[in-house]
Amino acid sequence: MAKVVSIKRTLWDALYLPSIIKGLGITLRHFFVNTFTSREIETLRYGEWDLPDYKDNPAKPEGWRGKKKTRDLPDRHRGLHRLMKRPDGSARCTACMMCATVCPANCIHIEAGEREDATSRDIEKYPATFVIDELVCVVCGLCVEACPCDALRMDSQQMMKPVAHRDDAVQQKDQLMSRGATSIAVDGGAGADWRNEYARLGDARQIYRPDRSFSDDPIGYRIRNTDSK
Amino acid sequence: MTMKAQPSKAQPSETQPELVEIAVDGETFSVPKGKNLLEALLDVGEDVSYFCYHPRLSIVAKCRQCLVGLGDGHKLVPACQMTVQEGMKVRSKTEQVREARQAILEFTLLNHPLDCVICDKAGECTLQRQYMDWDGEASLVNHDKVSKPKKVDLGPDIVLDAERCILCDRCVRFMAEVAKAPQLLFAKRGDHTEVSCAPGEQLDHPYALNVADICPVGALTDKSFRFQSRVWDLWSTRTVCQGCAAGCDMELHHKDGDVYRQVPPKRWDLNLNWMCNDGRRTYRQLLEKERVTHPSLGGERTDPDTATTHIAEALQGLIGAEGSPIGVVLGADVSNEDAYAGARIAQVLGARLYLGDRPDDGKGDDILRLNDPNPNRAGVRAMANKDLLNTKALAEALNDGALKALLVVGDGLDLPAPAQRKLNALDLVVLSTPFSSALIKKASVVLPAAAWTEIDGTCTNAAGEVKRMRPAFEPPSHARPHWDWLVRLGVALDADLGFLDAEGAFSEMSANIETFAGASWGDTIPTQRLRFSGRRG
Amino acid sequence: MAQAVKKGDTLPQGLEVTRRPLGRQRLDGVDLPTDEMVLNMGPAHPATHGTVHIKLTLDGEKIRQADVNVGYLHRGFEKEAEAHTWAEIFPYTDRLNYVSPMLNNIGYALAVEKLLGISAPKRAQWLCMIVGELARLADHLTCMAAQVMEVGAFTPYFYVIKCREWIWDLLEAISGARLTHSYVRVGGVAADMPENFDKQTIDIIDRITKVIDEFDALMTRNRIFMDRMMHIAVISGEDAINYGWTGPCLRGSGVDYDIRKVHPYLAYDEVDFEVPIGINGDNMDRYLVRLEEMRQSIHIIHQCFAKMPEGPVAVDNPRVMLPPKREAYNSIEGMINHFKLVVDGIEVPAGESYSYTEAGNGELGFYLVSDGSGRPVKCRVRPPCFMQMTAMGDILRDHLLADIIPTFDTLNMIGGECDR
Amino acid sequence: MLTFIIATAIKVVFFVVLFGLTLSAILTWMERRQSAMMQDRLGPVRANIGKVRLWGLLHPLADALKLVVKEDFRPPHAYRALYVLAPMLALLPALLVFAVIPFGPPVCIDQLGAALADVGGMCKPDQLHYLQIANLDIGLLFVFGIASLGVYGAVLAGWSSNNNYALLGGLRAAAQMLSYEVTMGMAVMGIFLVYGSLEPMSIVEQQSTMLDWGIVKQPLGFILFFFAAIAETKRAPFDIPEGESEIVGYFVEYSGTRFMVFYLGEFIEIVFVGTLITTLYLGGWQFPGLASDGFHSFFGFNVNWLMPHWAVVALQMGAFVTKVFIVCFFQLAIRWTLPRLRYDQLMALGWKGLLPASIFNVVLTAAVMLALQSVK
Repeated sequence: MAKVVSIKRTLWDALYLPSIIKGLGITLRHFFVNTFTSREIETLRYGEWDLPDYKDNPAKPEGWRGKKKTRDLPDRHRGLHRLMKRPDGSARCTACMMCATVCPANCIHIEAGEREDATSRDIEKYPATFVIDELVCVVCGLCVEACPCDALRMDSQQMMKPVAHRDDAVQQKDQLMSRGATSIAVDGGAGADWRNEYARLGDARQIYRPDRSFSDDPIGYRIRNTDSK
Repeated sequence: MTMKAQPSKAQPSETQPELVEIAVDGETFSVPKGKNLLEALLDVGEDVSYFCYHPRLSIVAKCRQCLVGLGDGHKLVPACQMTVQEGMKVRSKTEQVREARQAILEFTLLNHPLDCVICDKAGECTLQRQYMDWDGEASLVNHDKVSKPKKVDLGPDIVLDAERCILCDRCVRFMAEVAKAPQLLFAKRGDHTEVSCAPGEQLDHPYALNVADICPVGALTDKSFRFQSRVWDLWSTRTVCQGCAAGCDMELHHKDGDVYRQVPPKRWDLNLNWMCNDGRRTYRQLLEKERVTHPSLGGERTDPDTATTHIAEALQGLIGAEGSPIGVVLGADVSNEDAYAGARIAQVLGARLYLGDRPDDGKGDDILRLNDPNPNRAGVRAMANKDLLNTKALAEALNDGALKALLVVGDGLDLPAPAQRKLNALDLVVLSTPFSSALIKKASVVLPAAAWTEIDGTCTNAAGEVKRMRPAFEPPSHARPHWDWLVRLGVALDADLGFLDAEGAFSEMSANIETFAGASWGDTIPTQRLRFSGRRG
Repeated sequence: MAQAVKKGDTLPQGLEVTRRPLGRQRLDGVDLPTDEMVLNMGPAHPATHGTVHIKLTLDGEKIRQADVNVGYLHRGFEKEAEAHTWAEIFPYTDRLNYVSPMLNNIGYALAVEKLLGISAPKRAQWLCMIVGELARLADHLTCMAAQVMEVGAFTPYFYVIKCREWIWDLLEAISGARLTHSYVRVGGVAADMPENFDKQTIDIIDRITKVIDEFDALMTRNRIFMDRMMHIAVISGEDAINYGWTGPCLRGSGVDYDIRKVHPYLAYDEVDFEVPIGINGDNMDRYLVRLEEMRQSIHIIHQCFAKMPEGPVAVDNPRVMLPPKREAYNSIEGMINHFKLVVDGIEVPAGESYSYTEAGNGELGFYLVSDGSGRPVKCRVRPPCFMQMTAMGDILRDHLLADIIPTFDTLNMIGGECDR
Repeated sequence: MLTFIIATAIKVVFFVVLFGLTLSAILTWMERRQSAMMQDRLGPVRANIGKVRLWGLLHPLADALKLVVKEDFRPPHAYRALYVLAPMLALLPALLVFAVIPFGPPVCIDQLGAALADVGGMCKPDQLHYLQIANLDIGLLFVFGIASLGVYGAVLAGWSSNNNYALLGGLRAAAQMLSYEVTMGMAVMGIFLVYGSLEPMSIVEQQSTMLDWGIVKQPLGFILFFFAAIAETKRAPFDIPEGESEIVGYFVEYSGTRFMVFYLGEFIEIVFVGTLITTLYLGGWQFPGLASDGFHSFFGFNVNWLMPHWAVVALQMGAFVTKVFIVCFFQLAIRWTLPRLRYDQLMALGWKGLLPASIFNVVLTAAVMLALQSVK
């Protein structure tokens, strides 16, 4: 059922002044409300909330007004990539190339290496280089979805900072790992009883909110990652 | 010698086999009598899963994946063990069969490690493929996986991951039946069974790398390919092996201008589906030898036009001179088109033609490999059957001082050291080659040529089959095919060779040279990405 | 079926159809003889958002001819899609109509689902409706903000752009990115809505309602605005249909055609909403249609939250949807499944399909051809605003230079979508 | 004579440089900050020297610095002489018209400290100074004469840039300013009739109570004058010569310092319109109820607050500045509220709307004046 929305110009409209006064009323109301209370100003300090002067005095730097001072990033926010770590501190990544394969922008470059000292229970393959060009990245998150090892995540809650040179936007493995936290999802699976294990941990996962993960929470996030920030 | 039109696929046998009628899920098909039921089902387009069956190997029915129902019987039987008989009623699409195959797969996956992330077979793994086709469900079993040795060094080329092995027996049968060197066997029992080398042996047979190909999972993998690249990142080009005169069909797997491996095509009918270890390593020469990338004149880098003009000017006085002082050497590693262009240039120059080849290396065997390491000896020979002089004649001519200028096409010339020294006395030595070699120091002009991975053309194997080579990637810098250089040289000499591309050269050649009459240029098989090239595994 | 309002039809509210013919003379009286001037507007003109080039032949300020050249933002989406799996194309669809990426996501996902012969679970469909209507709100808000800004009223622009920010906050909360969401998947959505999403959304759409009312009061009855918008760039319903117009622009010409009504997809047949139409087919009607559509969208979102069922948000089909991460981490079956879907893509059966949805600007169509491999053989987009741009030169003839930009805005050309 | 020159020079510095230019510089900040407040934004707040930010008040400084050091690009096919001349032509008239604006009451330098009943009577004529650069008795004619020169700046800028967009802008500017000058003149005619003088000081002195203000006596004339004046300054809703979303404007090719001159000229015109409206319609420097010796009545209450002469002068100058500021504020508020008219609508409004209305206003005023005189 259609609803006709057209209007006609009336004599009252043709007088100019009524609508001008009405319009001035609305804009001036905003002006005075914002001048005296700044209630409706929602300017955010994009990219500035980790600057030193802001960190020192988050309450009210001079000249800054507005309701919200920082932007609360949602849990699912896709930020800078990070590489998760094993309990021994090495990268969880096994250079399986799933992220590089699925990446529509081809911004991930991995070269695999072989760990010569690997014992039979270790994973022999590791990324000798793991490079993400954050300028090329389109932040679609498909790489995180494609990672079968919980190695790559975008939940760092950090945004890409502006860089002076393109090279500075290319994140090397150590930079990516510096944001990483220890993930204790078991390499190669938790064992035969993983379903029961998972069910048993269900409650625990409720209590300890899982680390901000866009994808389905894997087993093993029993403790909140504290060494990530 | 007669040239056969390529490719010679499964040739129709002399006598038509007797046909019998079988019914597959109610539909009737005529199949040759006595044929393996699994093969017959595959031939009629039935989707049957299998791991252990291989048409070149004996039947063991170990994997039980090809179960079908027969007649009215409740019990399912492995199709690979049955031969077709008149009136056979096969059930292949029933729920019972599907469930059975799914159950077998669940069982097969029971002890399979979570290794896809690091397994070189992932992406072309039969187990992965069958799981997606036939199963797709989660496992119902809670059971700890059996632990077996990982990263077992079986020999110079092969590494074993025993956990991934699904005990299909293909590798053991291959070594025993094809290689006739039973270096592999099964050790231990039950679910602890694992493939192992025979005591005191290691897997070092010249055909051992085939076990990595026929392994349906990633248990046996190629050491040189280990962790180098994921399979689906590679691009595949169908071309011809240049390792020996056998000229096996093969796929070149490459990425960003680098070859990662060479494997036989996934076709049972082409070179028996095998390739020798040496053949698989042919690409190493691209990595090991130094490439010539720019034309050079007296050791100085120059541009292509200057180089060809210089050659033409230097040759001008010698054309048609007494006793034909110009020699053209056709390396036995160049393509037919290159050789034809060389022969045409020799005609223009009135030059003598020599064949530059390497001696037999004695590595031949009774499977595929031949003694002759020159990949296109037959093709080059066909250019000038009677007038073609051999390397020995060339050495003699050099010793006699009969030659004043020499044009060497290709990297195939293996000149003895004394004759090489004689090259210094020549007015002009032109070398068109992809690789740097000892000869390059003697050459006054060096023309960079495209390597065999970069050219479009044909070559002729020892059996006389004309096979098509296809380019995998662009040649580096100024490198270009030999025939291209020779056409340019022809232009500089005011001579029209009559073609401007490889296909043109081929049609000229098949029109002018009797032995190539009727040979076909071959199908266009584009280079394709393995990721989207169909169902692999 | 859609029917254009005709001249002389009686309509509610005492309105009459007063449509004037296409390309009528805007300036009455005798014109002095003048030379024509060629003016190249764009492709880098500050007011043509989206690079478009309009070659104008001007007689004074009067437009004798306007040739619209599009294609400056051609990125090869359709060709690029052929090199990616079906799932990898979602980030590319985000960049079609970059003002309402969710609607593109939904349109593409529905197209692939149509080809696959599956449909997403109920809850996913309702979620898609919620995020889709939020995206439609964002689209219309942006379009209307631009309209009033281009006629010189800058302040209302900020009021409605602030609303769009709120919507993007919501969409970020549910998808993880403000603009390039990539949220919808073939066979469902990437994740269920986060906690409190419903409360936040209802709170925000209520605030948006207030802002829309304020915007309405500020602009609609303003004499200057009415003069600038009414009887400008008039197109009749018949002409609009012949040009292939869809969406708010077609409805502004009095054609009652909304794909959500005439060919309901998702669960649009289970919600109650009205389709606003205009009468005159001028800029003002297109503006008013969008204004009313926003209110209808808000109405739809309220209903969605009330009616949305519980349940999964993605199909339980291992050949379409990635397994849960816990299975990929812990079981070989899950890992194989995960691997094959990522590497080989969804093996969509060979065939072709055309699927169409109501996007911000009209009918967003995806014509997909599959050969059974993991990627499309052809992925053709029917961009709604492209059809509208084809008519722009004609409906602008004999208008003034200053009418170009407001018309351009009501037609709402989005470069990413139009040029693909 | 020398005293006169020195006094004039001091007045120029105070009224034009310190008042006119400074207020217009502040207006560039105010326009952005006020619009930001109207639009729920923060506006410019970042310019700072060290930690001093002053709510962004340093932005005009930063702006000026930026524009001065920016490359002064001249299009290769521009007509050089006129291209250079145009910005000056745009700025100069705007500055000149400040000459006849009375910024305060006549000041008696001798008696600054005294509380005086009648300055005029007791002050020696050579000690009486007008807070006005030139006390012309045809002051308003001078204003209109000079202000109409401003159109040359826009037209020449548009033409000499050799750019189609600029040309369109110049044409629009010429047509618009010519059209609205007529309305403006006709609207002021009412003021002439009411106050019987062309001398600004005289007009202001006659508006001693709020009931005598021009806005009370000439409400229609005020509205007409206000809108015509906005049109003269080429600001929204009459910013058609600029029309940033259509043609960008007659100064599209200008950059750097030359652009800054156009930019400054626009804001000086706002100040000028503010002073003119204040002078003509809002009682100029008159503080409601303030006589020359203090308050005798304060908003209806009878009081007797006597003040020294300097305090009276300061209060009255303060009143003037405040009034100018308020007018400027409204000009900015209108600019950020209304959409832009179209060229033909602007012409229609000017010739078919405002001009007849202003003629009607003149006739009406004359009739009322006649009637009042005959009553007397």
